[in-house]
This record gives sequence, structure tokens and C-alpha cells, in this order.
Amino acid sequence: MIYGEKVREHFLKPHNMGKMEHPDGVGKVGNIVCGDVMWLYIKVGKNSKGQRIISDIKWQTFGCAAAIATSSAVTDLAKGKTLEEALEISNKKVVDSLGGLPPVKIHCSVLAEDALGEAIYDYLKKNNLRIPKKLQERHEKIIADIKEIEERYKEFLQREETSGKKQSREPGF
Amino acid sequence: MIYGEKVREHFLKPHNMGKMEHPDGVGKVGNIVCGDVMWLYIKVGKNSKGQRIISDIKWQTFGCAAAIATSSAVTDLAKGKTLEEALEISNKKVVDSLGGLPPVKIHCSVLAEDALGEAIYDYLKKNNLRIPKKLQERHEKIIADIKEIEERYKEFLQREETSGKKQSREPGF
Amino acid sequence: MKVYLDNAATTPVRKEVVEAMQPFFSEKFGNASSLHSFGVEARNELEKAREKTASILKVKPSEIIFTSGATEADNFSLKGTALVARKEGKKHLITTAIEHHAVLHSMQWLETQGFDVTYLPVDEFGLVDVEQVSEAIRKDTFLVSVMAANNEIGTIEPFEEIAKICSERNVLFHTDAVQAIGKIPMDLKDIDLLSLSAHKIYGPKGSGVLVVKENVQIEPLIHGGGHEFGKRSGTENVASAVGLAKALELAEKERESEAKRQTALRDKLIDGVLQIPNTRLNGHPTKRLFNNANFSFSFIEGESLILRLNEKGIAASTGSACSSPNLKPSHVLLALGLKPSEAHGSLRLSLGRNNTEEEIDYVLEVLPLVVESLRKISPFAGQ
Amino acid sequence: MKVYLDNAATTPVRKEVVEAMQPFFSEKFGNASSLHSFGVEARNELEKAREKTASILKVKPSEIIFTSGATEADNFSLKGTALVARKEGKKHLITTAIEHHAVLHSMQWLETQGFDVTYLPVDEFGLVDVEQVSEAIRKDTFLVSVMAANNEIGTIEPFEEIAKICSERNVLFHTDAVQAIGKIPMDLKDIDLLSLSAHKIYGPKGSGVLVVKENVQIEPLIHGGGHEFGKRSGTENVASAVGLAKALELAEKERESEAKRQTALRDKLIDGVLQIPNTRLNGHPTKRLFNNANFSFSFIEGESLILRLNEKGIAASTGSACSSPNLKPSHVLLALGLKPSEAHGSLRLSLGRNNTEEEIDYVLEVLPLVVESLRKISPFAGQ
Ligand SMILES: Cc1ncc(COP(=O)(O)O)c(C=O)c1O
Ligand SMILES: Cc1ncc(COP(=O)(O)O)c(C=O)c1O
Ligand code: FES
Ligand code: FES
Repeated sequence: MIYGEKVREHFLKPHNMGKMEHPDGVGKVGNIVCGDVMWLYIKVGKNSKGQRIISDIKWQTFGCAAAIATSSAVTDLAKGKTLEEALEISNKKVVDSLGGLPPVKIHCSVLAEDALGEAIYDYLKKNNLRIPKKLQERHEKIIADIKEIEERYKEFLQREETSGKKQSREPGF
Repeated sequence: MIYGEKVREHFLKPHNMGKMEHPDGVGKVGNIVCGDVMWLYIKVGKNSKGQRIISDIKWQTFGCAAAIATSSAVTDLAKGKTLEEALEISNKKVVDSLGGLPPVKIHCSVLAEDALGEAIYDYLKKNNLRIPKKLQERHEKIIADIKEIEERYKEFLQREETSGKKQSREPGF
Repeated sequence: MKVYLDNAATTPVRKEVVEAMQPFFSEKFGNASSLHSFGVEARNELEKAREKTASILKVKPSEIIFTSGATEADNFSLKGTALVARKEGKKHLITTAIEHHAVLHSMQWLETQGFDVTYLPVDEFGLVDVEQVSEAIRKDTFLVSVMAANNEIGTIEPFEEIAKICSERNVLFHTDAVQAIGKIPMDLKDIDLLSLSAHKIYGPKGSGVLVVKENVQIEPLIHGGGHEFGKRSGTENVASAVGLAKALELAEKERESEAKRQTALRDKLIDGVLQIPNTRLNGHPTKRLFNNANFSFSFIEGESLILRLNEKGIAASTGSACSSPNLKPSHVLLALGLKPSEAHGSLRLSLGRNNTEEEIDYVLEVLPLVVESLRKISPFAGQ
Repeated sequence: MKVYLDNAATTPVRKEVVEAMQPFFSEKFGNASSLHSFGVEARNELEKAREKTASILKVKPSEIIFTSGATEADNFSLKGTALVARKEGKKHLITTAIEHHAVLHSMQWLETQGFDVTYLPVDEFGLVDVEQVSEAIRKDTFLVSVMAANNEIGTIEPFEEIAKICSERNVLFHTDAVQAIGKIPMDLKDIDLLSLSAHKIYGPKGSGVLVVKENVQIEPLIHGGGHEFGKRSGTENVASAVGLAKALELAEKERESEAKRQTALRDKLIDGVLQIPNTRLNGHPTKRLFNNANFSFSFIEGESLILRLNEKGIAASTGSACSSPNLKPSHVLLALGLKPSEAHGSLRLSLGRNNTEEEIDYVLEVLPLVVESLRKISPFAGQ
């Protein structure tokens, strides 16, 4: 696994890391089976123009170096942004801000985008605010994915290495 | 192919080598297909006791280093011996006199024993002398073997490397 | 400080072995099948390496087949005997859930070719049950493959007992001894087939042996010029064979003293690491390779742990799935009954002849801090 | 004087290659699949070697599969595609009568597994007829394997034309390029699979490549940890891969100058040897590797010839059956239509980058005397 210098910096000294007391919104994504879990907390305030902004942001992540680095990077990008701006932060932007990620690690950055979206969703929902159509759709997809992974997990625990034709790369030297 | 020092000496400076004019007996054994052909010539004289002895012996060989060395060695052993004594020279004796041969090369020494036997057979036959039962049997076996090899050869030229299941060691790097 | 604690993954080639191999690159470079003196010289050295290997393992030289490593040896062993067995109408193999992928994936391939495989479970310490092996043998079973010691958790299997049962029941027994060779004494009496690899014992990579006892009928996996008694073709890699023999010789010579020394280091390491809260030792408490320590740290993930340790100069490995594009964590850890989260948070520290007590002290200083720092990031810690 | 003229059998590892490999034994010894810095360092160098190899062959890095040599590469290529083809109901392969045993014996094994193989004949010079290849292609043909150049007689086959036909007819084309690589320019455009071996180009033994183009579906021959893009498992042999890449780079760099130099030496050798009565040149007069000379001397046998030459310090090889426990002389020479006696009396002199004109002069001085002395012993000479 080869990471670039920026990933390394974020991984070793992550920003905005930790739990937040009394957050305005929380996004919880990922699944322990796959070894990726990201929890992202936001506080929402208002800027001088009266727009809702992310006034504080924190995260907790169980996952690989890329997952930790993207958690750190996405919160850097989101902090101080209006909610509209924050929703524009794609995983690609996160990856770019990290100077790239190995292909097998792109999914970790999707996690970061999703966690941010989910936290904003949670805030809007709790406060009975209008949820943009795209965000609603994304939320539903995330819920569906989690269900699917739990399905896969069940099956996988039953058949783990007792048969199967797949010859994928795994550690084990 | 690893040969010992004695084999090497006989191979490099063979004794009694060459064609003989007007031999009293000739033994021709081996087959060109297998790359082993040995011709052995004897002159027969009498010793002071009136016994028939091998007074001179020569050979010509097409074959590997072991074939050449055993040709040289068998003629050394046979020279001056009575015919009875000469018929006692087994391939094992030849191999021993050479200080051993690699297992795959033992057949070359059998060739030498056979060539000597055939030369004596030829002499006895030509002179209408009594042929010992064992020598007669050996002669018949040699003739049969040559036939069998010619059979095998025919088949082999037809099917050479065009099919077959045998995976035996062959050169070819 | 650089501390290499991944000796179960690979080891540096030791000086004596590099020196033994050196002449075979540019001087004694002949093809061992050539008739001339360059060839004879190479052949002699190859056969000396074979004899040395055979005498250490107490088998015949003609039972030593040099291969490109243990992965090939495992494949050859299983597929080569399967092809013969099929002709005799036998199609069942038995193995365990914790074998190396070289064995497991060969088995899975054999399943696609019409063979039946029984994967035996292991207990919470990774031990195979001898009784279960015996019960699993069927009329059409031709081979049982159980590793001598596991590469991830270091558990030493009852391979000699199993070998004995197989011999009594007239079933071939193969053992993957990659991690065991040079670490535990091995009696090959009832073992029909045994795989080993040079690079785990300070020899070169790409060099292994499959021991094939005289009585075993096997088809080649790699056909060609008929090298290695017609069992494994390919121009003989003399340097690698010489390196393997030398490495094996030295490993056996130092086995007892290293066992003592490394056991002490390992136990110090285990005792120290278990001081960290929410930590467990994976594998067997006593039936364990002297160089293996394997832990699970709750709440944290392996790749992160490895990379943070790496920053501190410590080289280790993990069974976490995050180190691979595949989502499943180590099949070995799951077979012990670990929850996926524990399997993700595993750490293997494997010692070697170069490790010192100072290094262990350093690890015991650094590791708790690294674990703590990662737990701080984790959503699960403190829940 | 020591004159090594068996460079088609193997070559000494050149100094630059030994130096390139050296660090990977004891310093950069990491397992290329490990996450820590030892692993990353090894991985980086392995991938550099892959990229270098790919760029010289003008293919993609992901199309380079490192193997334990060309014997494995040939086996992998044929058996791996056959397993896929079978699923699609295809079972016919085409090859030639003069392939290396790695190909021929793999083919013969495939025949035992229900595949059909056509072995095309060659003409008196060892050339395969392109037309015949085309005609042999059937509906169920999935692969044609024709070597780029023959190892015994040096004949260069029309492999590019055949590759083109295969590509048009939607049949895979494999070529064993072991002897051709570094000696003739090779365009891999229409070639789907290509085998090469490091030890024939001054690299290490036990190191080869199978080029597997992206479009090719292939099953592994060796299963395990999923190395080499899942196509060839086994701990990566970084030293060998680095050595191969370096050897290939240097061979390509010197190819044209060596072609000129060695062609001149070879032609001098051929002209000189053909002065000996009852001698013939085997192979093609012009479509011939620049380092190959192969003769038949009537009335004498190859092993004797080789060993007598060896006494004079000259290392060469023969296609005689006496050099093997098998009775059949070289299948290549017989395929040319040589009589067994001529095949037994064959001599291959293969040049290399270390040979000098002085050495050739020495051979031309010694060889006639050796041939004469053996003919004196022969029952056939002068008949
Ligand atoms: C138990 C076990 N078997 C097989 C192998 C494979 O050996 P090699 O790396 O020689 O292919 C390894 C190590 O990778 C191992 O630990
Ligand atoms: C044409 C040809 N193919 C294949 C091989 C086998 O290569 P390796 O020695 O790497 O197994 C050789 C040489 O032995 C060869 O000359
Ligand atoms: S969190 Fe598992 S791969 Fe990134
Ligand atoms: S004569 Fe052919 S092996 Fe001895």
C-alpha cells in the first residue's frame, strides 16, 4: 500500500479528530465487517449573511490509513462552509486535496463524502428543514447499501473459506 | 554424466582400438538408432598347453564415452585369455575394472560383454566347434533383441514426438 | 530505531547463504544438465545441496524435489497426487480451515475439477482435532493436508499424530512445514509429502522443496525436460538450491539455541503487550512457534496500526482486510471464532534471529502509545 | 584454454546484473506484499522491474507475469488457456514438432486431459509452413504455439506472420521466445502470450516471464496468495525480477552490435567446420540466430565428441540420445529428416557475448582433430 506525502501527514496527525458533545448533526457510515466505520459530527452556526454554516466539525473513524486521512481532509474542507457548499464536496475533491489515493482505496474517500452528507441530512431532518432531493436520494442509497452489506456479511460468515471459487488477493504469508 | 578417472583414461586413450584384417571371429552388437554399435574382432591362437586363446583383439565402436571405455577395457581383460576364461568376463567385471559406471551407462558395458561373446561364437561356429549352451542362448537373445529394437525403431520413427504419454528425461535446453 | 518483526513474512538472506550462492551466478554458472565440465561442476553442487537437504530431513536425496517456493510445492503436492488419484477413482481430500492460501486455493481449484474437499474447523486456539481428521477419512479419500504450524497465529498442529493415522489408514499425508522447519524438530517418518520455503529461514526467495517420499505417486505440475527425477522440469536453479540447503543447515544447527533465546523474547513481548487493556493473544498459549506473537486490539484497525508502527520503525503485519482489496479479514482469525472487528484489529509480531531484547523493550514502549492514539480516533473505544 | 560455446544452454550472469540483484538478498529483503517500509521498498523495485520489462517489450506492465522460468511460463500459457477454453467447448491446439519439451510435454499432458493437439512438421531447415498453420486451424482451435527461434538449430520461425493469421482467425497465439529475445527484434503486436527466460540472456536461473496480453483469459497454474495480478502466486522473487529486467535491458541495448560481432564469428566457425569431410550444417542457412551453429558429423556419436572437446577445454552440446537415458536422439534433428546416425553425431556450438575470434580459431584447430580421432574408432567411417 503506497500512500503519498499528504495522506501520510493527515494519517499521522489528523485534524478535527475526536468525539463531539451535543452535535447538531451526526453521520454514521460504513460497516465493521468491512473494517470501515466513520462517524462525523457537525455543529451548525450562521455566518454574517445569515447562511447556515458548519461552525465546528469532528470525526471518529475505524479504518485504514486512507480512511483516517480522508476523514481528516474532508473535515478540513467542510469547516466554515455553508451547508450548500459542504454538500458540493465530492469524494474526488477529497482525494485531490490529498494528492491522490491508490485505486483500491478510493472507496475510503467515498465514505468521507457520505459521512458528511449524512451529518447534514441528520441536521436538516432533526430541524425539519427542507432536504434537497439529491441528498435524500443519497441517504436512501446509503441505508440500502448498509442493508446489502449486512446481507453479504451474514452469508460470508457462514461460508468463509469453506468453499468458493474466488481467488482474490488476500494477505497471508 | 560423471565418469571416474579410469573411464576417462580409457575413453581418451583407448587400448586395442581399430579394425582387424582377417579376424578369426567378429562380434557385431548394438544398433545405430540407439547410438550404440560395437564391433569386436578376435584372432585365436593356442597357448603352451594347447588351449585356444585370444591372441589378438581389436574393436570399433560408435557410442558414448562409456561405450568406448568399456570396449577398451573388455579387450584388455580378454587378451591372452583362453576362450573359456574370456567367456567368463561379465559386464560386471568390465565395470569393476573401470572403477564403476553411472547407472544409466551400465547397458554400454553389457554391449562389451555381448560383443566379446559374439566374436567367440562367430569363431566357434565358423570352425564347427562345440558351442556352449549358455553362449548359444546368449547369441539367440542378442539376435532377438536386435530384432526387437528394429521393431521399436520402426514404430518410433513413425510416432516420434507426435504424441505419447512418456515424459522421460531428454536433453533440449 | 528499525525493528523488523515480520520474520514470518520473510527473512533477510543471511551472510553465509549469500556467500554460498555467490559462485553460482557468474563462475560456476553451467547448466546442471550439460555434459561438459561447466555442467558437471553445477550438477555436483546441486546434488550436494540435495544430499545435505535430505540428510537434515532424514529422507533420501531422490525424495527432495527443488521447486520455486512453497506455493509451488503446495500446488504440486495436491494437484499432482490428485491427478493420480483420479485414475484410481479417488476424489476426496481433507484439510483445515486455517491452511495457507497456497493450499486452500489449490483445494478450491480441485473442487472445480470434480474433487471433494473437507475443510476441518479448528478450536479457539487454532488446533485441529485429531479425532475429526480420523472421522473425516472416507473410502475415496486419498490425501490429508494439515500444516505443521500456522503462519498467522503460530499454533503447532498435531501433525505427527495425524500423519500416523493417515499412514495406518493408507491415505497420503501432506504437511505445509514452511513455518515449522527450523523451529520445531520434525520427524518425517509418517509424512508422505512436505513443503518448505527457503526465504522463511534466511535463504533466498523463489526457492522451495517438496519432499516426495518414494512410495508416493505424483504427476508433474510443470512438464518439460524431465529435471528433478522427471517430477519438476525447468533448468535447475543451482544457486537457489545451494542457498536453501545452506539456510536449512544453519537453521537446524541454531534451532535449539534460538528456540531458547526467542522464546524468552517472545514471552516478554506477550506479557508486555497484554498489559494493554482490551487486548487478547490469538493462537495457542503453549503449542506455539517460538517466534510468533499475535494480538487483537479492540476498537482499532490493523492497517492503521501497522502504518503507525512503521512510522516508529517497527515492521509488523496484520490479518485485517484493509490491507487487501478484499473485504474479508483473515480466514485464520475468523476460523478461531474472532468477531470481524477483532480480526480487523490484529497484529502479528514475528521474531527472528536478528531481534534483540532492546528491540522488544522499544516495541513495548511504542506499541501502547500507538494503540492508545488510534483508539482515540475510533468511534468504538470507550463505548 | 577454456572456450564456453554452450550459450544456448545457459549463460553466466553478467556483472551488472549480479550488482543489480545484490541489494535484494540481505538489505532490501522485504516481502513485496507487506505494508511496512521494507515491503514498500521491495514492491517499488519489483514494479520498476516490471515497468522496465514492459517498456522494452512494448506491452503494459500489467501484462508482465514473473515466473520461475520459461518452462513454467510455457506450461502456464498452454494449460492456463486450455482450462478456460474447455469451458467454452474448445479443445484443439496447434504446435510444431520442434518445440522445446516444456511446450511438447505440456501438449502431451493436455492430450491426456482430453485435448486435441496438431503437431505440424517442419521442412529440412526447420521452418514451419505458414500455410499449414492456417489450414490446421479448426472451429474448436483456441491456441497456436510456435517458437520464435529453435534452441537446437537456431532456425527463426515466421512467428509474426503466424501471429497475424491467428489474430485474424481469432485464435490465441503463444510463442516461446527464449532463444529469440535479445537476438532478433520482436514485435509483440499480434502475439497474445510470450515466454522468456533470464538465464539465456546473462540473467539468473529460475527467472522468467510470461507476457499475457490484456485480452487473454487464463487460469493460474499456481494458486495461492493472488500475487502477480492473481495469475501467479508465490512470494515475489524481487531479486530475480530485477535481474531479469536488467539483463533484458542490456541485451536489447547491445543487440545490434552483438548481432554484427557474433554473426561474423559464427560464419567463420561454420565455414571452418564445413571444411571437415562428411559434415553438414543443421538448420537454416540464413534464417538463423546469430549465435547458433549446429553440425552433424557422420560416423561419430555426440557424447563422445562433447567429452573429447571438453578435454580440450571446449564446452558444447549435442542432440545425441547417449546424453540421456532415453534412446531417442533429438526430436528436432529427426524432424528435419536426419537419419538417427546423423542425429547422434550432432554438435551445437552456441556463441555468446564473451566469445572472441581467438577462441573460434582455437575451436577450428581442435575440432577437426577430435572428429578425426573419433572416426578412427568408428565402425562406420571409411565404409
Ligand atoms: C504456511 C505457508 N505456506 C506457504 C507459504 C508460501 O511460500 P512461498 O512464499 O515460498 O511461496 C507461506 C509463506 O508465504 C507460508 O507461510
Ligand atoms: C526454447 C526454450 N524454451 C524453454 C526453455 C526452458 O527455459 P527455463 O530453463 O527457463 O525453464 C529453454 C531452455 O531451457 C529453451 O531453450
Ligand atoms: S477503511 Fe478498509 S480499506 Fe480503507
Ligand atoms: S553408447 Fe549410448 S549410452 Fe553408451
